[in-house]
Amino acid sequence: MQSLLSMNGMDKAFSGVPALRQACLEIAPGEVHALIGQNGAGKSTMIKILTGVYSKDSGDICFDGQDADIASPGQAQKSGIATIYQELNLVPLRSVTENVVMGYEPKRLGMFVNWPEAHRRTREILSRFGIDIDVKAPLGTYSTAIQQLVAIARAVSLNAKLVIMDEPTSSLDDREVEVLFGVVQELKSSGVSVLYVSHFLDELFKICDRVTTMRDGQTVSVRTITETSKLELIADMLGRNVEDIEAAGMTDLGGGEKQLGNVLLETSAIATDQRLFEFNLSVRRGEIVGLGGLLGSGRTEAARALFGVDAVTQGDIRLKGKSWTPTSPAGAIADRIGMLTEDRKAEGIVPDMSVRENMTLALLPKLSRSGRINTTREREIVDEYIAALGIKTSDMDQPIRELSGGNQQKVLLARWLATEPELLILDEPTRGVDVGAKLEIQAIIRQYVDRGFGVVLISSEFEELVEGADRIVVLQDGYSVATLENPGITEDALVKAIAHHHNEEHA
Amino acid sequence: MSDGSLSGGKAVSRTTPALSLSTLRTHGGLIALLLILVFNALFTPNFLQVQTLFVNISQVATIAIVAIGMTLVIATAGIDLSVGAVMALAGALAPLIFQSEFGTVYPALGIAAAFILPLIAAGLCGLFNGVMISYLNVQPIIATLILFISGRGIAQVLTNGNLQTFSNPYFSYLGTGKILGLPFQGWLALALAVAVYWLVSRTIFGRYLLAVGGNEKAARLSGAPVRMVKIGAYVLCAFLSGIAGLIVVAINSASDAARNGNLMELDAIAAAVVGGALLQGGRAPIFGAILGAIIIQLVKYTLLANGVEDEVALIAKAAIIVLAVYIQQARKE
Amino acid sequence: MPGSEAFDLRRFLQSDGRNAGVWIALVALILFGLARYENFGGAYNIVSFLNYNSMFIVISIGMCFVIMTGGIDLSVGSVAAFTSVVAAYLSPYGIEVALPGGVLAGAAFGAINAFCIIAMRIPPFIATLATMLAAKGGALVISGAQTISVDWGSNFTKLGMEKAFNVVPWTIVIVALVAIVLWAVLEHTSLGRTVLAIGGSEDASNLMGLKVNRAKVFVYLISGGCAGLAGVFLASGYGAGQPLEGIGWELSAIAAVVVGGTLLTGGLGSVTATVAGALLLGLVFNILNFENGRGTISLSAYWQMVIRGGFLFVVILLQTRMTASRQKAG
Amino acid sequence: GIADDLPALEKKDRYKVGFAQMESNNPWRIAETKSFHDTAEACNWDLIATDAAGSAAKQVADVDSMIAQGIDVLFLPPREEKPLIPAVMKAKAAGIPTFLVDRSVDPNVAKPGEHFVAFLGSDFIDQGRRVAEWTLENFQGDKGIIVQLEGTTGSSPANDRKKGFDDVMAKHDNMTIVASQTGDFARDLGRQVMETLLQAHPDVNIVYAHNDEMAIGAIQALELAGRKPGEDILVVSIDGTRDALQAIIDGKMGVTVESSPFFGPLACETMNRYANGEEIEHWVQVKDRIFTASNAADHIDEAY
Ligand SMILES: Nc1ncnc2c1ncn2[C@@H]1O[C@H](COP(=O)(O)OP(=O)(O)OP(=O)(O)O)[C@@H](O)[C@H]1O
Ligand SMILES: Nc1ncnc2c1ncn2[C@@H]1O[C@H](COP(=O)(O)OP(=O)(O)OP(=O)(O)O)[C@@H](O)[C@H]1O
Ligand SMILES: [Mg+2]
Ligand SMILES: [Mg+2]
Repeated sequence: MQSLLSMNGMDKAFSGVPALRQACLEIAPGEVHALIGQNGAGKSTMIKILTGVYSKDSGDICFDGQDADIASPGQAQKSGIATIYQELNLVPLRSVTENVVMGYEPKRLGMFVNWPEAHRRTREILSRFGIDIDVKAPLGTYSTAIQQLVAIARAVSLNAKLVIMDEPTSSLDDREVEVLFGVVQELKSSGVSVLYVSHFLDELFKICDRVTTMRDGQTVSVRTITETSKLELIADMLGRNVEDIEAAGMTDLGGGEKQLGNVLLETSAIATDQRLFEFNLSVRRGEIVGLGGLLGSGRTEAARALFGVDAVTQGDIRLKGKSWTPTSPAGAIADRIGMLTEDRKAEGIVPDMSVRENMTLALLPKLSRSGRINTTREREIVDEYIAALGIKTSDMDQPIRELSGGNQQKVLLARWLATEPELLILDEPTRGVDVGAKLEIQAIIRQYVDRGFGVVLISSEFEELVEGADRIVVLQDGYSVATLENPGITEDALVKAIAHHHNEEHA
Repeated sequence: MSDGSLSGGKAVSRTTPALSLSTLRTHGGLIALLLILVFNALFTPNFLQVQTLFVNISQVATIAIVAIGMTLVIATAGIDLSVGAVMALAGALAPLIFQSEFGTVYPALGIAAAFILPLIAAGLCGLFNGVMISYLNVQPIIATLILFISGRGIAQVLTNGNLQTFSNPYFSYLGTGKILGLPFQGWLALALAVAVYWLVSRTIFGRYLLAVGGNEKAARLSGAPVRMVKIGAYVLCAFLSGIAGLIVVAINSASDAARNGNLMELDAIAAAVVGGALLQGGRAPIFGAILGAIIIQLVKYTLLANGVEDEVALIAKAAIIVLAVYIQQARKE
Repeated sequence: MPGSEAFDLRRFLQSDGRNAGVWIALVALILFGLARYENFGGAYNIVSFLNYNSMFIVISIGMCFVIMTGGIDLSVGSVAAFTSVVAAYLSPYGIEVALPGGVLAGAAFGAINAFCIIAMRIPPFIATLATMLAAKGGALVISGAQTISVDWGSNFTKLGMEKAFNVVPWTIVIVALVAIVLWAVLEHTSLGRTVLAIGGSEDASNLMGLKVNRAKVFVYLISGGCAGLAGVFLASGYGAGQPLEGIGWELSAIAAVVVGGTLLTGGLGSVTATVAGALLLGLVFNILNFENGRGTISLSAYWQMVIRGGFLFVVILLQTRMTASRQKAG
Repeated sequence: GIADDLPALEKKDRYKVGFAQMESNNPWRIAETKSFHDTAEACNWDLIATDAAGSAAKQVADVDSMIAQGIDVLFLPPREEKPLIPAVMKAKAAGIPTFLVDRSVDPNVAKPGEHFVAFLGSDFIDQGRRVAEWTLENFQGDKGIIVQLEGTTGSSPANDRKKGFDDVMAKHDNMTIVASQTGDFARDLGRQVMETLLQAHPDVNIVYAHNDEMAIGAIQALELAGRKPGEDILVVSIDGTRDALQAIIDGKMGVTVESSPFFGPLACETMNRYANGEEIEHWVQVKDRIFTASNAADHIDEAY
């Protein structure tokens, strides 16, 4: 059978540094094809070349039986490729409807947008994802998850021959992921191919037909999913033997029987204006407390309250036994709290600054005396963390925007570790991070608490919470509703805790 | 295609590592400067003279000083339209002070006050801009438009619209003094540039400044005192404008509130941008701004000295600004 | 219930709320004028006020489009001066030629802006700053640094000096038409929506496959064309092409757009509120003139500048207050 | 009697008088406005003064708002010759007698005695001419190398003062204008332009500035460059400001032709004559004096 897409011998270098080296990719019609690889392997680059965001250095692309040299995303859409890019690319100020239909608006008199029809169509598409929202409202008023689903809805609605999803599930919860899989199945059965990029290997086994693995800009394997195992895929990605990996084992980071210290931070029924109504939490030294819940349950809001971003309007916080009110991030940092934010692009990196400058941004007050930065010390610290976290960068003065997503995340983690906070709040620390890096990050977190510090861990991956946290506080609609203790937490238990309270409320 | 480019998105125009990028960019300005110098050496009568250097240094100093401040503001992704008005205000205050009763009775104190108080007033203008922008979230063009419109008016109200002339050798030193045979204000501009460069590259304020311009949210969440940093930038810019205003008054031995600093905002912005500042913030090439100011000054000089009519000079100036920025833009790829 | 609060925020962002301020201020200022000054509401004052401000309204509308894409057009004032000269030269051929001629000349500058910004990738602020200088120089060159008389015999001056059906100035009729057409383009065509999307996020618009460049060319052509139209009004209403006019018009237009609630960063905006903003700022001059006429205080020219700045300050303050309180509610 | 076309002015105790100033960005204009304010009380005026901030269009709008307020008389220094014609016409249509002050409008379209009562003022071309003639008489060397500092590009005083001067100089072979550049009527720019032109044309021996402010700036530039204005370079200009007279007394400047801003008393007198039914000459010419070393000291106290 002739393939829908074939990319061969793709080369691409960014100012001399190769990102792709003779990479190739082949997708059959009606196939769900996965593309995996570590951070920086070149997955997104491959996609961006295909859709005309970047121009290739060399290589052949053949799509739908024709030589394709797509010059722009618009052209890609015209020729039948719909893409959800890794970095959310929507227009938050415009309405949901506009974000879905933009460029394909239904028209009246061949000229004027038929708004009632556009809204109707948008509602209809979104209802396939189980979303029922005011489509006239600006997209930016909704959560990342909704936005992600809107991006997916837009792509699916374009009637493309190939739908590309670059890490679509990174900000979705389990339920939403299930909905997405349903849509993918639907697409597949109507003959549409899907290119699926994800770091969640389990997902692939549920929906994909074949998997292409990339490493260091090269294509290293193409496997049929039914004939392969997770271990094999990991081995491909890391470039090692299956046996070696098995021998090393997957480190279990789950809480052990270790000594917990004093209570570091304690909140009683705090609330903010940002949909946090009653939040109780206590973190002890040496403890990782997870925050569980569905999307929009208020986990990020809770973290923002603790870090002084949103003002606390009710309730008390005690830090190290003393009553404490967070006023600003700067104040929280001074009181030895750190927070890794959820949205790397908008709230994390300063794209034009170097890796070094990004890493030491929160540390500056400690690095400087009477306003002057001690650059020698700065470089030492940066060197140290680049080595410790295995950050892939050509040198510490490279602009951070040139790093792959996972490596950017590590730099940001280093930003906080370097300030040595007593309480570190991590909001989705492993989102968009590959398996290898993920394990490393989790190990770093564990080491960190073992030094007697506390961590609040927010993650949409239940597995990560269940295995990583000593305790999980479950949130729902801005209320903390339950606490689960490790050892003994299972994913099932967590799901039940969330579901239980949901039922209770609706009963 | 040589560039890694697409349909014109920003994403792509930045695909070169910082080091080569910044060196090339500096070279872009230097190449432009070189071209102008060569042209002048060949065609402008008496160009290669010390006096020419002298004239240009004395004329470029005010643009350069204001451009340094403008660069700081632009680094926070802002803009300051009020620099000219602040020059007028500071310039109007100085003679008022040293010609006041107090100033004539205690000349030394009067002179000192005539330097200090106008700069404080200028700083207050910057504070006003900064507070509008960082606390009230007013967009910089609009916030500074307020003083752009009324600042000069305030200066004229203070002087009742009159030209204030004076002869005061101490005060005039600012504009006419020489050190090692070169104009004092040239040295002053250089010293200020070095100081601000140090501030930007070596201090926590500088680092925060660039972070705020590069990604304000991220900067705040990393503990940067965003508001203070922005206010700082506007205060510094206004302070530097105040110095420039005093220089103009000192050279002319007269303060003309209606004219002092007129259209300076355009020259300063052009100098900053020609020097490599990015209007979207995150970069503060101080010496670039000086280079930009020199280029703009030399263009002005060249056109004047060669008898190009004012109207044609305007067109030429436009073309040169576009070209200079384009060279940098092209080199980025 | 969190849902209802979220609803408020959305309503607000949907710009109805944002625009209320300018209308309230406009009505308040008009009522103030009517109550305080004799003849303020007289036909003569209204007609001449509208006629003079037609130029500012039209460039503000053009500016509004550019600003909605996140750009800016500093060249409008000089371009209007340039096209007033062009229109004056064309006036012997009548309004049929001079009007389109002036508008086209303005659009030509818009095309130059678009070329610099899109093809040469020069930031809008700088590109249009350069065209501002070039248009001013150009106006002086083609006019020989003189004002150029229009042909009083042709029908050209009717446009700027006479009234349609003896009621409204023709200029205002044309401005209204332009406003309606551009409003429809903005609100009801994909081109208009693309303009807003670009301002919201240009990268995203590109990746969504929108015709970003086409929309950008469009807004600069519109802005240039509107400035061209203002230049035609100028020549027609004052009987001369004036190469020295238009100084500071760009800032008035930007202020009008912002007072009308449009975000300077783009992505949000309204044609109607921009018109209201332009009227509001124009009204300040008118009121100051009437205030001087009452003879109680005589405001010198520089006091007027201070008062204008102060007024802008107050309007902006009110607007941000309104924004802040609404955002809190959201 | 008064020309039938012109609106009459009835005799009243107090008049509502409009003065539509064009701009206030230089001492001359400010002195002129002040002169009107100072005259108002003595002349029984309720003065409405507006300021057009350099825009001819706004000046017309200002006149409009004055017409709306029902003024009795209009004094108008038209910013531009042609664009202010509508203002003159509208005032006439509203039955308001108009006097043009210090500048006039295009006589081909709007005529004194018909559309407006009269023009009160001096003749810019003549000012330029008189400077040129004085220069020819008093220049010591054999070959005059002239640098001209022009006013605001395109403004009518700049155009006229240039024309008057250039026309005379063109007839004299020993006089060459080597450079003519704008200094925008401002001291600072005058200085900067002079500094530059002095570099390009070091042999210059005559500097003609379109106003005194630029002349003072030029003198500063010359001194900074080590030249001796008044000795090796002759500086001539127009206006008659205090600083210029002082410079003449100090021997740094040769001549300044007066261009008086004090129009208030003349305006009052002319208006009263008109109200009395007198016929007003179409051009109420102001006698511009000429200040040189011989009389500068006598007049410095009355200068502004
Ligand atoms: N715009 C760019 N400029 C410079 N280098 C880039 C750019 N985009 C990507 N790269 C580099 O190309 C390589 C591949 O990046 P790419 O984004 O394709 O990785 P990825 O496989 O999608 O990783 P991730 O899983 O982290 O998203 C990386 O080393 C990255 O640093
Ligand atoms: N289905 C929905 N309809 C409307 N608004 C929603 C919906 N889901 C979430 N939101 C809004 O988004 C806000 C929370 O965003 P967010 O998803 O960041 O919360 P979270 O608990 O931190 O989840 P996560 O960290 O997994 O993203 C909620 O307060 C809610 O107002
Ligand atoms: Mg990627
Ligand atoms: Mg969250």
